Amino acid sequence: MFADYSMSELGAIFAMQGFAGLILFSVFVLMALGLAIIFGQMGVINMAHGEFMILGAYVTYIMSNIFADYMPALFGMYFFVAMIFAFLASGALGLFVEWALIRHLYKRPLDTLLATWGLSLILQQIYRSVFGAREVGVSIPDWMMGSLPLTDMIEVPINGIFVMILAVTISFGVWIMMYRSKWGKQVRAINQNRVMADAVGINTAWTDRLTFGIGCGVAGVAGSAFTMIGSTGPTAGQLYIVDTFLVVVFGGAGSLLGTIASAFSISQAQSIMEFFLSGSMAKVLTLLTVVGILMIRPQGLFTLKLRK
Amino acid sequence: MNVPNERFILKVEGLTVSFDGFKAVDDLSFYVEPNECRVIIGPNGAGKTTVLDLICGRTRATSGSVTFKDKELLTMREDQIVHAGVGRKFQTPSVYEDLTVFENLELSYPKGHGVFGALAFRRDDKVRDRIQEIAETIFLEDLLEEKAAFLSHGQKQWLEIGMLLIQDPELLMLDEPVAGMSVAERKKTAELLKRIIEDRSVIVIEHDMGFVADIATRVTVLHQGKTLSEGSMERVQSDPKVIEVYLGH
Amino acid sequence: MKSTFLSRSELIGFAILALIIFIALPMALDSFRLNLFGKYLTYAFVAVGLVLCWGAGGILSLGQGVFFGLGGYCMAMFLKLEASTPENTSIQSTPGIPDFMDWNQLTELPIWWQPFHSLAFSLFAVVAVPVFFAFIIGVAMFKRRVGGVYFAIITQAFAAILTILIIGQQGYTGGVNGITDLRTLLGWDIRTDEAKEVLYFVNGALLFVVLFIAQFVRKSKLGRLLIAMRDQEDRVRFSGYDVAGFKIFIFCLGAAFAGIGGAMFTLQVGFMSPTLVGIVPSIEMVIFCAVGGRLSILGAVYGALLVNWAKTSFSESFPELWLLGLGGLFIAVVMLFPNGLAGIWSQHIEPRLKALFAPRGAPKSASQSTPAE
Amino acid sequence: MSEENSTPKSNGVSRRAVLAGGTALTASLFMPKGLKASDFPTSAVNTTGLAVTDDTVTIGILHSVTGTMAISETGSVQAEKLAIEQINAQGGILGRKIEYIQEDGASDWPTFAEKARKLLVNDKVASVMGCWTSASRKAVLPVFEQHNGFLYYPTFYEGLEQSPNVIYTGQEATQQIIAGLDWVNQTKGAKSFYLLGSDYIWPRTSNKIARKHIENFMDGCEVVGEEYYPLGHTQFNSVINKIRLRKPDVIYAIVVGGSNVAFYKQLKAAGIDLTEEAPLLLTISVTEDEIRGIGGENIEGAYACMKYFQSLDNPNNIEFVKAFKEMWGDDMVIGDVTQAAYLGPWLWKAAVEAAGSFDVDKVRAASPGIELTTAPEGYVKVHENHHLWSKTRVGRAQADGQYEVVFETAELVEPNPFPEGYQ
Repeated sequence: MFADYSMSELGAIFAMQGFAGLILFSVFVLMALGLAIIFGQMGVINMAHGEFMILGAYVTYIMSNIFADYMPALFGMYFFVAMIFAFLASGALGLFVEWALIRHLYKRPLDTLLATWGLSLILQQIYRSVFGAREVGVSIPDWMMGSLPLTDMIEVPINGIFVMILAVTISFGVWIMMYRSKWGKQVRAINQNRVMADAVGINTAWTDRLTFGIGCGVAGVAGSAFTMIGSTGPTAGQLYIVDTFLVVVFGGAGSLLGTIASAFSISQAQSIMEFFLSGSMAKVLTLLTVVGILMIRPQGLFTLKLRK
Repeated sequence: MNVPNERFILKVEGLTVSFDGFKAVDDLSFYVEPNECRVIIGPNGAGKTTVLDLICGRTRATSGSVTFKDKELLTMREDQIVHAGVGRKFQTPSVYEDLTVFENLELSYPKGHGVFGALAFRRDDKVRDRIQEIAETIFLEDLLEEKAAFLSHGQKQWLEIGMLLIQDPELLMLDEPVAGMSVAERKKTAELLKRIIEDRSVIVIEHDMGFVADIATRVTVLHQGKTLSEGSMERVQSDPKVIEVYLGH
Repeated sequence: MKSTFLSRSELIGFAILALIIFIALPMALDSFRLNLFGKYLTYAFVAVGLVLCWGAGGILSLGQGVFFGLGGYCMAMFLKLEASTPENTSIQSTPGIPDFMDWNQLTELPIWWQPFHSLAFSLFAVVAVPVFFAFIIGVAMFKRRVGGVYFAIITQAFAAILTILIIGQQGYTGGVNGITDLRTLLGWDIRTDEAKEVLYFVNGALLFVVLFIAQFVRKSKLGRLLIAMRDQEDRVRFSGYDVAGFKIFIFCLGAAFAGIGGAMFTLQVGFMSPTLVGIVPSIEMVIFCAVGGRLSILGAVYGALLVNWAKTSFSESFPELWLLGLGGLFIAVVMLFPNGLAGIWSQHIEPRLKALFAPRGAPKSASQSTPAE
Repeated sequence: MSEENSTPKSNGVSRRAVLAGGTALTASLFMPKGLKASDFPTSAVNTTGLAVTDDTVTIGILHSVTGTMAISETGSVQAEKLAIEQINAQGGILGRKIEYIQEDGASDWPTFAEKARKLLVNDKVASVMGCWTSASRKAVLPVFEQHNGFLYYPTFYEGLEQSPNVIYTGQEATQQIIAGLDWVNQTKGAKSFYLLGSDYIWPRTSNKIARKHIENFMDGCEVVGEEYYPLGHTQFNSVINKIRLRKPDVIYAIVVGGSNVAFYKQLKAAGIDLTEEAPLLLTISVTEDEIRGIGGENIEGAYACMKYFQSLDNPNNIEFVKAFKEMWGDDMVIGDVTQAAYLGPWLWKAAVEAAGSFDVDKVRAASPGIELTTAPEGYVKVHENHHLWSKTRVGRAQADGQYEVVFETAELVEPNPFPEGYQ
């Protein structure tokens, strides 16, 4: 397979393939972070996670149209504004959903799963009614498309770099929030002992709602970023759910580091296998490996051993 | 400390468990004789419940050994440990709330424990008689058809004890059996316990010193996962180390 | 005592369902609609299995489509081989093998297709293959105490894996098209209206067999153990039971039911395709069960009938509203009626009926107020 | 291709069909009104109990309005409704207005089969315009054959099928593929090909035909890679790197649905500028409809090979595009399948009028040889094998989302669903 190539060519291609793996890793991190926050804190699996992402994508679509129509001069920068709005829109919907649905179901995690699945169907239909069944084309500022030549042969896509920077920034932001802010302290306190946290005056209901909202908001930002690499349509969110859930579950509940490590290992495995095998078989093998490991180590990669 | 010999029914030796570096139980050893009632006391966080969890297989030990009648328990599954003759009652009453008292007891009846055994299990007179007998022991004979969810806290504790009794274990482990009970219930329970510990070995975790003095053959005081003191109630109560832990600081 | 196989109200429930399935529906519906209801009833097999796994045992599988599909594919393989006689397939480059294999340059029947020439083997496989996979998944998961949300997600991943595999290996499986154009069963044309009617009754009868098995399990000590496990798994373990074994058993039983349902689906609809295996149908099957009432095996049958009937009629008149309706149904059932139709029946309707008949009838109604089965 | 087959047959029946069809798109003012119903008593034109009354005839429309396929099938529904409206405006078929019953296949193949049965058994529709994916067609096919329905199927597809109960108005794979491959080879000098597709039957079969053609019929040409990704896959960086490694002259892409968008965006982001044509990209799966989702700027410079582009410059097409936009809005785009769907009702009308009856058997018998000079794509004719003779064209994608037609076959290409030497 490699006989006809010089070492430098091979080196360049492997470097780019490594980079492709890193992009996939960033995509997985972005997909999974929001869900990991929610799952880690509340043990709730939000089946509508993909639809929250797509909401962010549609917000980005709307913003791109607004900027193109009213502020063409600023179009190059619209993406940043769009991400903020995506966070706010998905976050606000998240707050509402927590208030209307989730809070009634904390004691029944499996039922949350079903209720949020119902929610995802409703959101899909709303997107279809509002934006049409067809995919919408989100125009991306020119500076974000194209690639950056690092050497003569190695080129890296700019949107890939952008996604990576975003993944790092958001992970860092979430880490700050979880481990450096008052909210984070409350979240962790509730996680460890809800009754006691309640007793010492933490507003557990509000903290839960905020957590859910932030998790959904992060999903919205992810969706916004994915307009650069994927499609935006009513059912596009469903493409992400299996991968997202597996990343989170594989990482282990309640562990930010676990989510990141799991995103890294799954993305690298998939990326390497994709290079040597057909795409479909690579996917099947990756999923099987993850499920296989989960069977041996059901608690995921990283979990704190706690006294129950 | 005593040298182990064959007269002990339970031997705990060098038992250690650590949770992410924190040693909840640290190189603990103790021995229980047949028909002994051993009470474990100690301040909160001393590792009392963890010791019971380790013996009955609920938590996996990091190192050490627990032998019950010459069987190593640490490598056995929970249900195998039960079949070996060890019964365990939890701190909070754990009964099946959606089932009736009768059904709760019936499920604990030591027959039909395999999948197909359970399918073929029939409620014959022998089963009924035994359940009736146990129900009388635990003061619930009038409530057999009541759902467990409707029982009072104390009644649930009794029911759980009854569920253990019906298995007739050789070693019974009780975690705070009188906690959260009214005075009347507590009295009844003490009476019940005294009756059922007569012909078996028992390990009890308890805080109520009056109650402990009443039932204990020997007392083990745990502190930070280690044995602080061991012996008769009087000896333990006069041990300066114990006094310091309970009253000091 | 309640340990008898059928209480009086349960007996009435079974009788009413039998009346509906065997008499009312066949009389009221034309052949086309009857066949549709036959198709809905195949989902009821899955829903009944879910009542045992999820309602009674607390094990929510989001991968029941896998077992439904495996059962259906086993049946479809037999029928496809029967339809692919050398005469029927004479235009192929290799006559005598299924058409999709020929399109994919296969020149002989793969070895693992060979046994499906035999009906006996195929019928055996309809049950055995799903059970085999359920057993492997069950042993791996339950022995390691994976449960709850984790189990749901992992079973969902299995649904995704199997779908990708079937689609990707189209030379062996028919790919995304599925196995289509099935014609005869031992020479009996299953496409005619008469055949479809016969199959409807066979389906109904099998459903009752499955319902009786489910009822037997629920009424046995195993059924009570499942409920006990759902509430206090540790207590069951410390009463000396190997909890994993029971979960594996009930999961396998659910898989067997789903496999039978899948096979009947193939026979009645005339093909099998990966769209019935994936995540979406698997979750929809859960909602059939939830709507009927996750604790009630009869409720599950009504749930499957009702949701599918609503889907068909809704999507005939207001296709856009169907998803909203289905989504709303999910949420409403979970939030407002966690015990589904059966819950509404036993909490609201049955007491009123009793009040209505009480003056005339027996005063012992209190002892019958257990949830309707 | 033989000359006599590509010219209109000159029997009277066909001429009448041509005339009837010819009234479609030019202003109806100048045209004579359609045939009178009274000339065709219902008892004579409908001997098999179809849904035909003295002034109406009912047909079915069966596409996905919901689910993942709704994106693709919307255009077909719109085109079919437009054709029906235009036919009715001209007086209908045999003096009868067309009414339609629309059913939703919901992107679910069993549902398609169920709805097809409903349309044929309960509604007794005289014909059905419908289906999009191969899987949905395969699911309904036994139903149509059992109940003797008549389906007009609009999508370009993998071939290997020829049912007496289906008219295939899109191209089968060899029609679509071979001309395009020859063209890139002859005009662009392409020698090496990287085949890529979504993982299901159409891309796999099409790539198989492409590979056979490249290896057996194109001198010195080779396939340097063949790759499939699951439907809905969104990460293509790995395959893009493989493409860089193999350095093909042509990326032959049959990616569909949401994957399409991801693929072209990532291709552009990876620095492969399609306008430079190194490598050149040739696709058979991206119509103008798909470009709306992909974004014209992301696919500019790619070549597509199919039978119809919205930008085709002929009077029929200009009228058609105008009428379509009037009915469905100015921002509509029309792709290959949409146009093929539009042909369905017209071909049926021509066949019914040629047969003088709505009976399926008679319509089927009359169908081969039916011509349409008014088709937006130009002239088409129904082949004995129920597929259409049609021209194949190559278009180059523009930033505005339209294709510029750069090549069209000189003659109509004969449909060949069971191609010798390609299996």
